[in-house]
Amino acid sequence: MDMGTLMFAGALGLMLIGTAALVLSGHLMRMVFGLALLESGASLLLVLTGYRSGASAPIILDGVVPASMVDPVPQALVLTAIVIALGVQALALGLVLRVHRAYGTFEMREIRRRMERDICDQAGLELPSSNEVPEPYPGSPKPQQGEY
Amino acid sequence: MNNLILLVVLPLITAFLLPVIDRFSTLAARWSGPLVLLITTFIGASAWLQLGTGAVSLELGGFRPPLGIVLYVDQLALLFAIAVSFGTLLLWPYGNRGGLRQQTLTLLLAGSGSGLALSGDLFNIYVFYELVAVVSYGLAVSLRTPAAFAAAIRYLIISGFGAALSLAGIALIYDATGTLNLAQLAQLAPEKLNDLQGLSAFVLLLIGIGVKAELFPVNTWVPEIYATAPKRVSALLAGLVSKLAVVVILRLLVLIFPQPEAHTLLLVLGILGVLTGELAAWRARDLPRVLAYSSIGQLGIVFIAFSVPGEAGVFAGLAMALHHLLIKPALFLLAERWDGSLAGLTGAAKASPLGAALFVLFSLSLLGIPPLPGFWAKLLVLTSLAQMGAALYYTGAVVIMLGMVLEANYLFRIIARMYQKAPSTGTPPGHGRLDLAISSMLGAGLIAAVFLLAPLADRLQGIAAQTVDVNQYIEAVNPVPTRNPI
Amino acid sequence: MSWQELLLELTLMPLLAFVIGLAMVLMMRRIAAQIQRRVGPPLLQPIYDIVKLYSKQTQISHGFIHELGIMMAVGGYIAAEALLPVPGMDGLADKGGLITLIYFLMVPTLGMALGVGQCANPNGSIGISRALTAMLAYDIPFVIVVFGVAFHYQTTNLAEIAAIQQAHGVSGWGMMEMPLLALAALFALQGMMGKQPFEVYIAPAEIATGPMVEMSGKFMGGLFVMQSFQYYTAGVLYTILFLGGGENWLTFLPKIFAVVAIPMTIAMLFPRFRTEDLVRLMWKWPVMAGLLGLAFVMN
Amino acid sequence: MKDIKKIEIIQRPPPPEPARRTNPLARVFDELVRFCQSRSMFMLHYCTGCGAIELPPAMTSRFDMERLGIQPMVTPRQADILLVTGYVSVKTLKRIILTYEQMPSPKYVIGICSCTVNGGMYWQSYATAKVLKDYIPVDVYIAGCMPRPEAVISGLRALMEDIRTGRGDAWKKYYQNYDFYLGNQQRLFGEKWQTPTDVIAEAHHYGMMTDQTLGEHTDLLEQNEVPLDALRTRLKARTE
Amino acid sequence: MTPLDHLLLLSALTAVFTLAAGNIRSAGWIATLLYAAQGLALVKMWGMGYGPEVADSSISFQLLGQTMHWRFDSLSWFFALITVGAGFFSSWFASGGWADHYRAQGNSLRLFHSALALNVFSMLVLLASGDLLSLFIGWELVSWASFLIMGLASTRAMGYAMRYLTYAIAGAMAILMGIVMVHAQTGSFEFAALAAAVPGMSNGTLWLLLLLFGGGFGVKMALVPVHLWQAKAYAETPGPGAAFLGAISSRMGLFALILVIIQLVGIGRLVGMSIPYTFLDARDLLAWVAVFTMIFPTYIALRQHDARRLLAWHGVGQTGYMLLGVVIMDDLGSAGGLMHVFNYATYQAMLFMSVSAIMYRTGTADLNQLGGLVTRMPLTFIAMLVGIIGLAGLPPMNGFVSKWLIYRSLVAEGMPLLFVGAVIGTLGTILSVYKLIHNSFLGQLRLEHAKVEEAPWSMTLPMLSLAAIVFLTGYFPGVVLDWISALQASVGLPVLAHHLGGVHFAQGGLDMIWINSLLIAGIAIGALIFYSTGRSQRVHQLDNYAGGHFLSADVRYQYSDNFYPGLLHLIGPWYRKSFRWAESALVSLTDALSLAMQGLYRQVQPSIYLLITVVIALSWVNIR
Repeated sequence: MDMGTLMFAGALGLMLIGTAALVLSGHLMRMVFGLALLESGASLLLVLTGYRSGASAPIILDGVVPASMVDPVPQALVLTAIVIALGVQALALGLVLRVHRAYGTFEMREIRRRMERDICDQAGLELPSSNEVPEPYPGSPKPQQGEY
Repeated sequence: MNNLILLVVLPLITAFLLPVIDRFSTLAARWSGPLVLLITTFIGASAWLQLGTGAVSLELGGFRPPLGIVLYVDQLALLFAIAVSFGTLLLWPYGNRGGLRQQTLTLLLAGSGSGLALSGDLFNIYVFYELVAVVSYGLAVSLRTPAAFAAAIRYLIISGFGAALSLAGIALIYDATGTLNLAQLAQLAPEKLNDLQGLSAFVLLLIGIGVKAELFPVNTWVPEIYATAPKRVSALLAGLVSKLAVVVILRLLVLIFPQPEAHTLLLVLGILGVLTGELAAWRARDLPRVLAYSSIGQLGIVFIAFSVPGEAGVFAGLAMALHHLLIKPALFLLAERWDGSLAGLTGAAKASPLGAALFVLFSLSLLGIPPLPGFWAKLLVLTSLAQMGAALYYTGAVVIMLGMVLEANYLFRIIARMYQKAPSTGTPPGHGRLDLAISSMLGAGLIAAVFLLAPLADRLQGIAAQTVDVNQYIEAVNPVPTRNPI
Repeated sequence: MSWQELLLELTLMPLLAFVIGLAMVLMMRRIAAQIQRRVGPPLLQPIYDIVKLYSKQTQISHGFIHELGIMMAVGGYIAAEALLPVPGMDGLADKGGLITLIYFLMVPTLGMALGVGQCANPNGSIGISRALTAMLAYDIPFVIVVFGVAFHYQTTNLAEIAAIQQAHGVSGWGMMEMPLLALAALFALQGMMGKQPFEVYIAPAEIATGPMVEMSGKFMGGLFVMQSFQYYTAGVLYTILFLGGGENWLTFLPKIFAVVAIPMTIAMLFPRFRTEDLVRLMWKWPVMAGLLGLAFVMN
Repeated sequence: MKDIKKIEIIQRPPPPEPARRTNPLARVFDELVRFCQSRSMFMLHYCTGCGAIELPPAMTSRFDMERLGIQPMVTPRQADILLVTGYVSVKTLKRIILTYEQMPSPKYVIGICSCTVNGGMYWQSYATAKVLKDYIPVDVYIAGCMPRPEAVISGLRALMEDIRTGRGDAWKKYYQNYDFYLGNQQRLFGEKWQTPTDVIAEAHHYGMMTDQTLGEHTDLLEQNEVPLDALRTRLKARTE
Repeated sequence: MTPLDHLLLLSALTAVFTLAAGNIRSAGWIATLLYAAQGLALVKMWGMGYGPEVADSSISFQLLGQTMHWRFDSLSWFFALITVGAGFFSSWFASGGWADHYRAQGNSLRLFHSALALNVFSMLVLLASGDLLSLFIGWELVSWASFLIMGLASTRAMGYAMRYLTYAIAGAMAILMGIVMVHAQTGSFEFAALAAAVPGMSNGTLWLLLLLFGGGFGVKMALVPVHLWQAKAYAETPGPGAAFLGAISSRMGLFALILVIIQLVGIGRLVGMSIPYTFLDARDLLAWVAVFTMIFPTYIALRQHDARRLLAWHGVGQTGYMLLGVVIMDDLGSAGGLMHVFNYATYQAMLFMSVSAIMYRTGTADLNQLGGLVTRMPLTFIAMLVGIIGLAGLPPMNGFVSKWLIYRSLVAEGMPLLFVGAVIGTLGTILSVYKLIHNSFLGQLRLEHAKVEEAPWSMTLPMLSLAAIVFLTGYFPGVVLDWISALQASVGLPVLAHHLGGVHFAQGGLDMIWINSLLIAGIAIGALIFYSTGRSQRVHQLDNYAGGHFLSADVRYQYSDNFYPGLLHLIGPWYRKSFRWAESALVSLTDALSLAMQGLYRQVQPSIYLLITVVIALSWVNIR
């Protein structure tokens, strides 16, 4: 197993771990961390696409082009991606903070529930329940006995 | 023509300068945003007139493609760029609603949105897409309620997940082709991306970008955000942002991934989107969520349309998308004061007759009632689906129709309520003057479209033809023949 | 046919029908009396009754519709007689055939129903409700029969139906060719004539003769007249459909009297059916017989 | 059975000669009508008391009324003769009067059993009307307790004869002497007594008004009259 | 400007006028005049009623490579005549006293009049459609115009209108699907293209088209599985609106059905399409649908105690006769079915008008709370009497002629079960129309209705004019049969040989002039006999034999509720409400699905779907 494959596997592994954190955890902070891992993994994957086994860094010194060099473009790209990811993570942490301040919990289930209740309260509605049957049309009178 | 870069740059710069301007003059800060948007709209419009039916590519910084950053300007891109400028102008937070932050974010949205529409490069698309995403998180929390924050973080998680996946998809593409320039990709795609890797990349990109495009099933954020964000923001997200994502998907589909599997995937997800969206809307109990679910359904129709390969599908899908672009913001603006429970809307027509009438008009067009434009768009979708003849496409058509039946039921349930006699407990509120004015404007546009149907249809067909013309794209960009960088 | 002849026929046909109908009423009462071991009414009793009723001093009317109902009841039958061909006289049989006649016969029913309604007597209304239900019951087997006959002879013209049967002698009679239909028709006939066991709509002790409860004097007289027309019509119609019509009056009269005599004889042997039992019975056996007969006719 | 037809008809004095009509045909016609009326009598047997038990034998195969043209009818509208069979309680009398007034003229009343003649064995009773003819005009009484079917048939034949000869006109008395009958009725039933049939209007209608028709009792009726319903036919007929 | 342009322009003008000035006092009268003008414009196209003329409209649209155009032929002309006539009489009825009454109840007259005008206009547009696309546009316009007029009266009415809307949209979708399929097959929306493509289509395709078009048009006609919406929606429509809708609205479905299925697909093809594993074919299917449409709604009508609902349910039932007649497709039957369209329009409008006249005066249409009105509203009574005789299909009214034609052709074609089914329907009709007239006009007059007066002339005159039409076209059916034979020729059906009084038919024809004269003479003789003897004396209604009981005015003794107890005791359990159950089951299913979908969108873990989708999609593309 050469280095490239290993790193490729590592990138995928990072993504998998991140995904697992995102999906399996109900904790908001863990989800944000999972997201960070995921993005790192994706960035690594992108960088790896430029990787050539045994190649040198793409630095052209004195006009001498190395015989084999890694693709410089993904490296340039990944810088941007990392910056963006950083920004998103910062924003995410900020939001998490806000949410925790408001609801006092990191649990997704609880947050979801509280949010739904807030939305319903604001609209002046009861929480949704399967007991409630909507009228198929407004003012539809209940059919009486014998009426067809 | 070259000043089209201003469409992207000007709003971005202004956005960053806004706090500075605000230091000197609050008034100037308040009006500089609309002014910039007006200018960009004007620039876009003049470019539209200049462009005709051609297509050009703008190279930034003097680098030639494929390495240089390229703005590709054809009718489709320009149309949506103008729509972004004009749309944000219409939905600008006038009257200093939400303060400076809102204005900044809106300007950022305008800039990044234009960039998204105009980009001719996959990575730029990614960048602008992330920018749009970040801006929309910011906009979504502008009410700063706990629920808004909670919804936004949920939105962020799912969107970030999608973005990371699309980044992985980009990596796969780059791995296969060694380039991210769309034109070059279009050249290389038939030989290099017509395999499992290419399709996997498409799946990752589709799902990733689909988050913004309200693609099923990565749209669970939609009802939450639209219920907690201000309706102006919902209008922006549902009207503009989703369409930009749709355009990106369309570009990818047309240029890089013409495989039947890609189309099938889109079709299946579109069908499921229509089904779930319309069905969920049937039981929704407040207007914002009705509109949110309905928006999911409508975008499902757009995806179904795009799943038809060739010009017909693009034509139909574009018509649907543009129609939705026109209607949804207007409906959301009407929902600004009507955001309570549906039961609270009883007698609303008395309080705001014009608003109610506009609501009826938009609902009718949304349903596709002839001779309103919505009908023709839907007719195009259906005929193109029927032309395909395959069972799955027929299923799509049937599902669209079922969706219409459901939609008719729930929309007119609301309308019936509005026109009932008001309860004694108090009438629902009327509309803000500005919301009403903008909605009326859009409504007038809709009605004008009825009378200009034939020229509009011809133009749109031209756009569709241009969009599917891959060679024109390649020629316009004219990238340097591919060269193995290693 | 000249118009004088036609006019003569049109005058004669209802008159004959009336006279024969009176005889049939008498026969009915005599048969009933014989079965009950009584003497029965004298020969001219039907005429006595009608004259007496028309000569009553008090003629109680509940309004114009009450009167109109009687006019329709009598007039409808008078008109219907012109559509029933009898030996030597076809009348207007070719202007409207069997189907028209069936509908014509509903006009008196409707007229009477209207008149009774105007009386505002609940007993009368109950009677009409039952009578209409009974009509629904017996008309279904009857229309099956009508369809079968019309289809079999490929015409709805009653005169032609009779002529086709006569052309083949007794074996050509409808009764021979379509025995099941003839049986079903007999059932329906019993109901149409409102005889026991199908006379719950009159039910004297319960609803005081139902539709007739407010009919006095000439109103009742009109109904007596109508009744004689009704018996005549039923007899002639059945004879035309199944018994070869009338070659001449000598054979025709026995046939129609025989037809009417059968329900009378049956009538006195049975108690009364309730409305729902009546409907159930009519929709079961005669309909089955009729459909079976129809199946034979159709193939 | 043949014997029954030979029952002797009770001889009664000859009827007064009716006033001669100028048209001989009309007289023949009147005769015919009267004959038909006498040969076709629909009877309403109001089974007030025990006498009713004798009617079924009179109708069925043993005596067979139908051979005389007599048929039972169940509504007063169709009936010509009213059979009051037995004692008449006050409550029943109200119905009898109502029924009688609803019968179309010419109409005849037969009182069967002694009770209708003078109260019979109930003459001491507080609840029976003793003499039927005080309340409605009676054509024929058939006395007995109870009279046998032969007697009933015989009474009916007597009535037939009366009708045929034109003597059976007791019904006219009711119109002509309405005040008298009404007075008796009011005495029994109270001042509020009222039937739905407008006898006075009918008397007008048939031209049978005499000075005996109206009187203090009819005045009383008019005073106490409750408008029965909104249809104004009653008042209209009276003012004609 | 072609004559058709004049007609459409006038109709549009009516709509515009009522929208602009519908609130002024004389708006109804002016609108009535405008409808009369539309009638004149139709008369200008008289040639179509008697021959194969066709009038094109100068309006046409080019869109998406398709041309939409409008034109009139004999078929359209016949239906347009009924439409404009119904509009005229309804508007007349709605002009005088009714309008004041309606306004006084707090309703908008402008809305009503403009809804009516829009209905007429949209129907004319539909009738003029020259290709499938314009047909669909017209179809939708009609649906929405009907929705408007149905829902404008009350919340309750809106509820039923919503139900209609759901059905109508579903039907429209079926039609759209059919049109789209035709387009996929032929690449065109032209009628001619469809007609040309039909011979080449496989039976399967044609079945699909038949079901789609038939189902879609059937919704408007309220054919049996989809009949539930109509009666209640029509019943709650304001009086003249109900008269209009009842007269013509659901006949648009028949028009479209004739146009597409009969004219374009053709009978030969229909008979050739057999239903697998049975001995039935497509025509039999349509005929049986028609027969069930006659029977079920008619017997549902029998149980109604609201006069409007009773009539409206009959409206559903009578549609079955029209469809049955048309799908027999011989000369007699199709003429009968088409004539029934005309006849039915005349008397149904009149019946609805008379019921709304009753409502106008008494404030109720509940048959258990009326009675004895004949002495108070004799003219209205006459209208209703003529109407029910027509509806029941008895001579001498025109309803008899059309039913006779249908029965006669069933006999001639040898279709016994259909015949019996049709008769069962007719008998049910007789039963329930008698209940209608008995419970409202006959019987005991209630104390509170003692002072009721006859409806004003603005209401009685239109009714009586319609009554005259019903009677005269019954007397001289040839007048209508002329138009119908032109129609038959233009649609491609066998043409009926007829004369002024009826039809020539070798095996037993019909001559209504003789029949009616005979009936009238008979009744005249009856009257002569009746009036030759003693003068009758009018007694009031309480002078009535009730077993010796004293009746009094404050006691209700009218026999009205559960009018046919014996029958219903027997057949009552047969009313299983199956369709209703199916409908509510569908709603429940939708509800459950909707709930499930909302649950889907309420997922706690936002990214799980994304993961699942990616995994599934990736595995799917990789497996392929």
